[in-house]
Amino acid sequence: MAYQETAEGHHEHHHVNYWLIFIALCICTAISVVFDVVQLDRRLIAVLVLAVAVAKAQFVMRYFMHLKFEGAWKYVLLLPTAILACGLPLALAPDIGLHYYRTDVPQYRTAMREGIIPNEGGAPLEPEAGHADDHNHAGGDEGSHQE
Amino acid sequence: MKRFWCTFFVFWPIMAVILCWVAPAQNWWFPRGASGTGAAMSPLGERIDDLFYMILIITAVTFVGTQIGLGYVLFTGARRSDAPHGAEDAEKTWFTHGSHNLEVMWSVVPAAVLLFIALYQMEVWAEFRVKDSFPDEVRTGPIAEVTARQFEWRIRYPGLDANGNPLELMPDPQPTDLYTVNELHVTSAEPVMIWLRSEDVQHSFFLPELRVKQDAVPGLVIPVWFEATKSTDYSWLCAELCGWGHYKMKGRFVAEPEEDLREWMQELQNEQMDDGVPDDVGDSQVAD
Amino acid sequence: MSIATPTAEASHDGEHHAHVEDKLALLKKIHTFSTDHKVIGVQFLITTMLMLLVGGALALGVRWQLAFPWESMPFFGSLFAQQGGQISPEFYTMLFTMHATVMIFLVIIPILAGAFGNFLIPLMIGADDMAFPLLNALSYWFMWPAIACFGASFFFGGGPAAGWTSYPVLSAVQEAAPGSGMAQTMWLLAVTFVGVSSMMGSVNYMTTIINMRAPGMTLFRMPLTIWAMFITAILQAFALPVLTAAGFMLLFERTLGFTFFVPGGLVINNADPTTGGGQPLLWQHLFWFYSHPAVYIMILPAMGMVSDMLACMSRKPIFGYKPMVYSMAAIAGLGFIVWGHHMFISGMNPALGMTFMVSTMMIALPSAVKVFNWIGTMWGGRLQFNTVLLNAVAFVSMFIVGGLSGIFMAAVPVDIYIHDTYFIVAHFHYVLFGATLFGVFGAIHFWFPKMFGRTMSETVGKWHFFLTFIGFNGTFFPMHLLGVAGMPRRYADPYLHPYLEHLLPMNQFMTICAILMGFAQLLLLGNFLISIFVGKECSDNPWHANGLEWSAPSPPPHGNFPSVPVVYRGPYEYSDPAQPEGLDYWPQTEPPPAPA
Amino acid sequence: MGLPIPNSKLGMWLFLGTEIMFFTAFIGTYIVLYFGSPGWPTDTHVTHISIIAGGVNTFVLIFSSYMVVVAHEAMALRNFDKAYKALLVTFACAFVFLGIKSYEYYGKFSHNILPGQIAENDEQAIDKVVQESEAASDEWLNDLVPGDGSPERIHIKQLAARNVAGAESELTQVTQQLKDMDGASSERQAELQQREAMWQAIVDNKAQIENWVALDAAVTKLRDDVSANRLTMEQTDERLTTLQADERFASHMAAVHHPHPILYGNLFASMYFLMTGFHAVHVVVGMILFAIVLSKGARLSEEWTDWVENSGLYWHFVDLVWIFLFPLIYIIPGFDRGTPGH
Ligand code: HEA
Ligand code: HEA
Ligand code: CUA
Ligand SMILES: [Cu+2]
Repeated sequence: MAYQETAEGHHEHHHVNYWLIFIALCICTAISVVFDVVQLDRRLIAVLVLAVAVAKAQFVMRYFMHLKFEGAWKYVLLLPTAILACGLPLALAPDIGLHYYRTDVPQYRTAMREGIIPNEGGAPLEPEAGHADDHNHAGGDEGSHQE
Repeated sequence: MKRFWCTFFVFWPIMAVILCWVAPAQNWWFPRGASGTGAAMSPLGERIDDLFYMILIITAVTFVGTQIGLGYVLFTGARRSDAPHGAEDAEKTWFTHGSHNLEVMWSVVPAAVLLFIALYQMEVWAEFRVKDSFPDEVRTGPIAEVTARQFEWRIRYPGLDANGNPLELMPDPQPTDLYTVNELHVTSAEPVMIWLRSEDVQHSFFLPELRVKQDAVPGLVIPVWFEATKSTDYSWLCAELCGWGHYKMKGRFVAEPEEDLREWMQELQNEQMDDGVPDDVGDSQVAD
Repeated sequence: MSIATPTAEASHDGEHHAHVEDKLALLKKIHTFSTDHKVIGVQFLITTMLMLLVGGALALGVRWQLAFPWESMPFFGSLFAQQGGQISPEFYTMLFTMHATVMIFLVIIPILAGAFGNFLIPLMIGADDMAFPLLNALSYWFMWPAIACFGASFFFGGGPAAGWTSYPVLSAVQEAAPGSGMAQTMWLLAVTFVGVSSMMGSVNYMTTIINMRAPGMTLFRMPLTIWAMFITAILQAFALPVLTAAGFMLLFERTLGFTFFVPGGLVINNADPTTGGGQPLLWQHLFWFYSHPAVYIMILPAMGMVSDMLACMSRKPIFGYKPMVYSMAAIAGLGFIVWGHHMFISGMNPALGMTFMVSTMMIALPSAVKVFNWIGTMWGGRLQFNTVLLNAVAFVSMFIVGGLSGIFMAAVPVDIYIHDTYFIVAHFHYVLFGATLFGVFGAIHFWFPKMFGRTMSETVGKWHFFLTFIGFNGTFFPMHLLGVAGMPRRYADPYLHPYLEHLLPMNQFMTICAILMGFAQLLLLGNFLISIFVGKECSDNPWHANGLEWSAPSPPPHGNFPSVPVVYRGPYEYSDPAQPEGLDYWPQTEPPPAPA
Repeated sequence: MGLPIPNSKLGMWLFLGTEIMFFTAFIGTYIVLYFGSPGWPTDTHVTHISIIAGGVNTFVLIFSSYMVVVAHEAMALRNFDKAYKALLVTFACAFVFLGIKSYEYYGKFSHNILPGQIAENDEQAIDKVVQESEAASDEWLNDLVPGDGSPERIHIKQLAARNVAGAESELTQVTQQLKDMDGASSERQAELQQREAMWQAIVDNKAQIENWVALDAAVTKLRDDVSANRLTMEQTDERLTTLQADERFASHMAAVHHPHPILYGNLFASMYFLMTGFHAVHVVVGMILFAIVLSKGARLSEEWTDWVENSGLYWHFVDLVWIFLFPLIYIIPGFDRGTPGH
C-alpha cells in the first residue's frame, strides 16, 4: 500500500564474511562426524552432537538469514515457536516415550527375549510352537503371526 | 418489543434452572438402574458425584449471577435507549472505559474458585488412576483380564485350584484359565481390579452406575479398579467409537457375594473342563 | 429505537455520496477468480452458508435416528437409500462424522476467518487489500478440492467411519471399518486441503495486520475484531501444521504401509495380525494439539465481532479494552497447553492428566474476564434492540452455559463419568452453535450493509433469531440431562440399553426442536439473499459506528478507501461527552477539533 | 504502520514459523517413538544408514546455503551476473543433494527396508523368505509359460509343469481334442487352446522347466519344514544361500532377500522416509523457486532482489531442517552399532 513506505532501506549492506561462516559450519559438521567415531558415553555424545547442531543453526539463522540485523520482531516470532517446538516432544514424552501402563506388543516380547528390556510382565519368552491362532490374544504369541 | 426481548432473555435461564430442578424427579438424572435413586453404586463414584454436585453449585451460582446481571443491564439499557443522547443525568449513557478494580476483582475471585476446584479434586483422580494410590485390596493382582474387540468383551479368569480358590491371573493365557464372553462377575465384598486391553481398535470400558470409565488402548494393558456396593446386575457398555457396532457392545456386569461368585466360577470351570480335551477347552469356548 | 436503526436518509453523514456505488459490485464477481478481499469474503460467506445447510441436514439425519430409531427417514433416506430409507449403523456413523466435519471445516472456521476475516481486516485497519491478494484468492479456491474430496467421501464406500476425531486404529486399518474404504482416505485428503487453505489465509492475515495498518492505527487502536483475527491467525499458524503433519502420517499409514499409530499384533476383523510398531495415543496427542486450539479458532473471531457489535449497539465504549485484548492472548497461549483434557480417559499418564486439568481450569479465567467485560459494556448503555444486539446477547448468554459445562469436564474425576456422553455434545454445541453461530448471525446482520449497501429485514431477522434461539435451547439444553443420565455419544441406538430406554420421548422432543431450528435457518438464508436485491437502501454508516470500515463507501470499491484514512482514536468512542458535534459516536477518522 | 520489512519477507518468516511446527511434529514424533520403542534399530549395517552419505549431503546443503547468501549479496550490489552464477551453483547443489538422497533410497529399496515390508522377528523373517521364494518361483514359471498370471492359473501351470515328463503326450492329446472338436461351445474351445499353449510352452522349454521343477521341490520342502517349525533362521538362511548358489535358478532366486529381522524396522523405515521424504519435497520446492529466477537468464534484474532474498530464507530453512535431521537420523542412533538395542 502507498503508505507502507517502510519497505525501503533493507538493502543496506552488512559486512559479514560469509566464507568464514561457511568454514565454521563445515568444521561443525566434521566435529559431529568425529563424535560418531570416538567412544564416549552415548548420552554425552547425543548432547554434544545436538549442541553442535544448535550452534550450526545459530550460524545459519544469525548470519545467513540475517537475523542478527533484524529488529525485535524476531524474538516475538521465534521465541513462541521455539517454545512450542520444544514443548511438543516434552509433552509427548510421558505417554509415547515412556509408558505408564504395561505395554504388550510383539516387539516388546522380542525385546524381552533378546534381553533389551527386563521381562517385567512375566510373559513367556519362547514363541509357542504350533498353531495357537485361536488364542484371542493381542500379543498372545508370535507363532500365529505367520498364518 | 424491548420489554419482550428483555423478558425473553430472562425467561430462558429460569426455564433452564427449573428443568434441572425437576430433572431428578423425572428420571432425567443419574441412571437409577441398580440403586433406584441414581446415587452412585461405588464409594469412588459417590465422591465423583459429590464433586459433580459441588461444581454444579458453583456453576449454578455463576450462571444465575451472570444471567441476573445480563437481565439487569438489558432492562436498564432498554429504558435508557428511549432517552436521546446526552439526556438527563439519570438516563445518560455511562461513558467509561472500564475499571481497574473491577477487572482485578473479577479475575481474582474466579481464579481462586477455579484453583480450589482444581486442587480439591486431585485426590479422587489419583485414587482412581495413579497406581500407587490404588486401594490395598487391588494391589494383590487382577481378578480377570477383559479384552475388548469389535464388538464384544472377552473375559479371561484364572482357573480354580483343587480347593476351589482362584489361582493367580498370569499375563499370558494358561491352560487353566476360564473364559466368558460379555459376562463379568466380580465380588461385591471388596474393591477389585481388572486388566483392560483391546484386541483391535480403541474401546472404552464404561460402568455408568459405578461411574467407571477407561479406554481400552491397543497395545496397552491398563489396570482398572472398582468396587460395587450392592450385589446386583449393572449396565456395562462401550463408550469409545469402535466401528459400526459401537452402540451394541454391551455386557452383563454382575457383582455378587463371594460365595456366589465362587459357585459361579466353579460351574464355569466344570463346564469348560468337562468336554474331554483338557488343554484346549478354554480356547474353543471363545473361538470365533 | 433511535439513532442506531438503519435509515434510508443518508444526508447526515453523506461523506461519499458523490458517487453512486453499484450495490451488487461484490456479488457480480462472485464466480470469478477475484483477488479483491471483499469479493473473496463474500465468496466464503455464501459458500459457508450453503455448507451450513448441508451440515445441518446431516445433523437432522442424526436426530431422526435418535428420535425414531430404525424407521425410514423421509427424503434423506431415499437420497442415500439403504434398505428402504432406513439408517444403518454405518450410515449413522457417517452422518455424524460428516456433520461434524462439514460444520467445523467447511462452516465455522471458513466463515469466521475466511468470510469475516477477509472482508473486515483490510477495511478495519485501513488497507487497500490483503498483503498477498493472490494467495488470498488461492486460499478460497483451495476450499473446493476439499469440498470435492469431502463430497466424494460420501460416495466412495460407506463414508468415513471414525468420527471427526478419526482415532486410529479405527481410521488407519481398512479392515477395522470395512465400509469406509476410500472414503476415509478422501476425508484425510480433504482435511489436508482445508489445512492448506487456512494456512495461506493465516499467514496473509498476520502479515496484513502487522504491516498494513493505516497511519495512526496503533496496535491498541485496533478494533477487538482485528485483535481476535490476529490471534486466531497465530493459533492457526502454529497449531495447524501439526495436524497437517499428523494427517499425512495417517494417510500414509492407511495407504502406503507406513506405521506410526497402529501397534503390532492386533487381529482386526479376523485379518492377519498387524505388524506395525506405532502407538494409538500419538495420534490423539497430535490431533488435539491442533484441535484444541482449533476450538478457540472457532470462537475468538466471534468474540471479537461480538465485542464490536455490543459496543456499537450499547452506544458505549468497550469496558476494559486492554483486559479484553490480554484475555484473548491468554486464551490463545493457554489454549496450546490444555489439549490433553480430551484424553483424560484415554490411557494417558495420570500425572500428565493432572497437569492438563490445572491448565484447563485456568483457561476459564480469561473467558470469565471477557464475559464480565461484555456485561460491563452493556451496563448503563442505551441498548438498541435490533437483530444484531439480540444475537450478540445470545452469544454471551449461551457462551456462559457452554463454558460452565466445560468446567465439569475439566474436573477429571467428573470427566470419568461424563466423557463421551451427551454432556460433551451439549457442551460443544453450546459453544459452537450457541456462541459462535449466534455471533456470526449477528455479524451477518451487522456488516451486511457494508457488503451490499442495503440492510437485511429486521422483522425476518427477529423471527429467525426467536425461532433459532428456542429451537436451539430446546435441542441442546436437554442434552446435559441425557449426559448426566449416562447416554453415550455416537450411539446409533441408545435404547438398546435398558437404563436409557426412558429417554426416547426426550430425544423426540429434541428432534422436533432441531427441525424447527433447521427450518429457521432457511429464513436467514432467504433474508440474506432477498435483501441483497430488495433490502432497504442505507447510508455508508447506518449504525453510526466508529470503525474505519464505515468510512468507506458501501460496498467499498476496489482499493477500499478514496484516500488513505488517518486514524485519530480508538474504535469505541461512543457517547463521549467531549465529542465536539454532540454526537454519540466519534469515527476513528474524524480529526480532533483544533485546539481553541 | 508496520515493521520496517517488506510484506513478502514478513510473510516468508511467518510461513517459516509454520514450517517449523510442521517439522516439529515429525521430529518430535521421531524422538518420542525412538525412546518409546526399546530395541530401536541402531546398527547402521542393519538400517543401511550411511553417515558418509549424510555427511556429504550436509556439506552440500551448507555450501548451497552459502551460495545463496552470495547470490543475495550480489543482487543487493547489482552484480546480477555473479548472482546468476551463484544461484546456478545452488541449483546444482540441490541436484547433487537429491542425487545422493536417491542413492540412499535405492539402498533401502534394494534391501527392502521399506515401511510395512520388514520382518520384525525371526518368525516373520523366515516366513518372508518362504513367501518371496514362492513368489520368485511362481514368477519364473509364469515367464516360462506365458499367459494369465492369476493365482488359479499359476496353480494349474504348477501342476502341469511338475508333469513335465508327460508333457509331450499331453500336448498331442490336447491338440487332438481340439481337432476333434467341432460345433462345441467356443468357451470350451478357448479353454483347450489355452491348455494347448501351456503344454506347448512346457515342451518348448523342457530343459528350463526341469530346472524349475527342481526349484519347486526345494521351495516346497522349505515351506513344509518351516511350517513344521523345523528350521531356525540360520538354517533358513543356509537353505536360501544354497538355492541362490545353484546356477540353475540363481538368477531367479537372486531377488529373494535373506532373512533379516529388524526390531521396530517398520517404524524406523516409516520415520526415515517420512522425515527425509518431506525434506526432499522441500528441496524440490526450493529448486522450483530458483528455477524461476534462473529462467530469467540475462534479464535478471533488481526487481528480483526480494525474490532471491525470500527464496534464500526458505532455502536456509531447508538447510536448518537438515542440520537437525543429520544428527538425529544419522549420528545419534549409530553410536552403539554392533550391539543390539540401546
Ligand atoms: C468453540 C469451541 C469451544 C470452546 C470455546 C470450548 C471451551 C472450553 N472447553 Fe470445550 N470442547 C469443544 C469446543 C469448545 N470448548 C469441543 C468441540 C469439544 C469436543 C470434541 C469432541 O470430542 O468431539 C470439547 C470438549 C471439551 C472437553 C473434553 C471432554 C471430553 O471429551 O471428555 C473438555 C474437558 O476439559 C472441555 C473443556 C472446555 C473448557 C474448560 C472451556 C473453557 O474455555 C470455557 C471457559 C468459559 C467459562 C467458564 C464461562 C464464562 C466464565 C464465567 C462466567 C466466570 C466464572 C466461572 C467460574 C468461576 C467457573 N471441552
Ligand atoms: C459448528 C459446529 C456444529 C454445529 C453448528 C452443529 C449443529 C447441530 N448438531 Fe452437531 N456436532 C458437531 C458440531 C456441530 N453441530 C460436532 C463437532 C459433533 C461431534 C461429531 C463426532 O462425534 O464426531 C456433533 C455431533 C452431533 C450430535 C451427536 C451425534 C452422536 O454423537 O451420535 C448431534 C445429535 O443430536 C448433533 C446435532 C446437531 C444439530 C441438531 C444441529 C443443528 O444446530 C443443526 C440445525 C440445522 C440446520 C442449520 C440446517 C438447516 C437445513 C435444512 C432445513 C435442510 C435444507 C436441506 C438441504 C440443503 C438439503 N450434532
Ligand atoms: Cu467398542 Cu465402542
Ligand atoms: Cu479442548
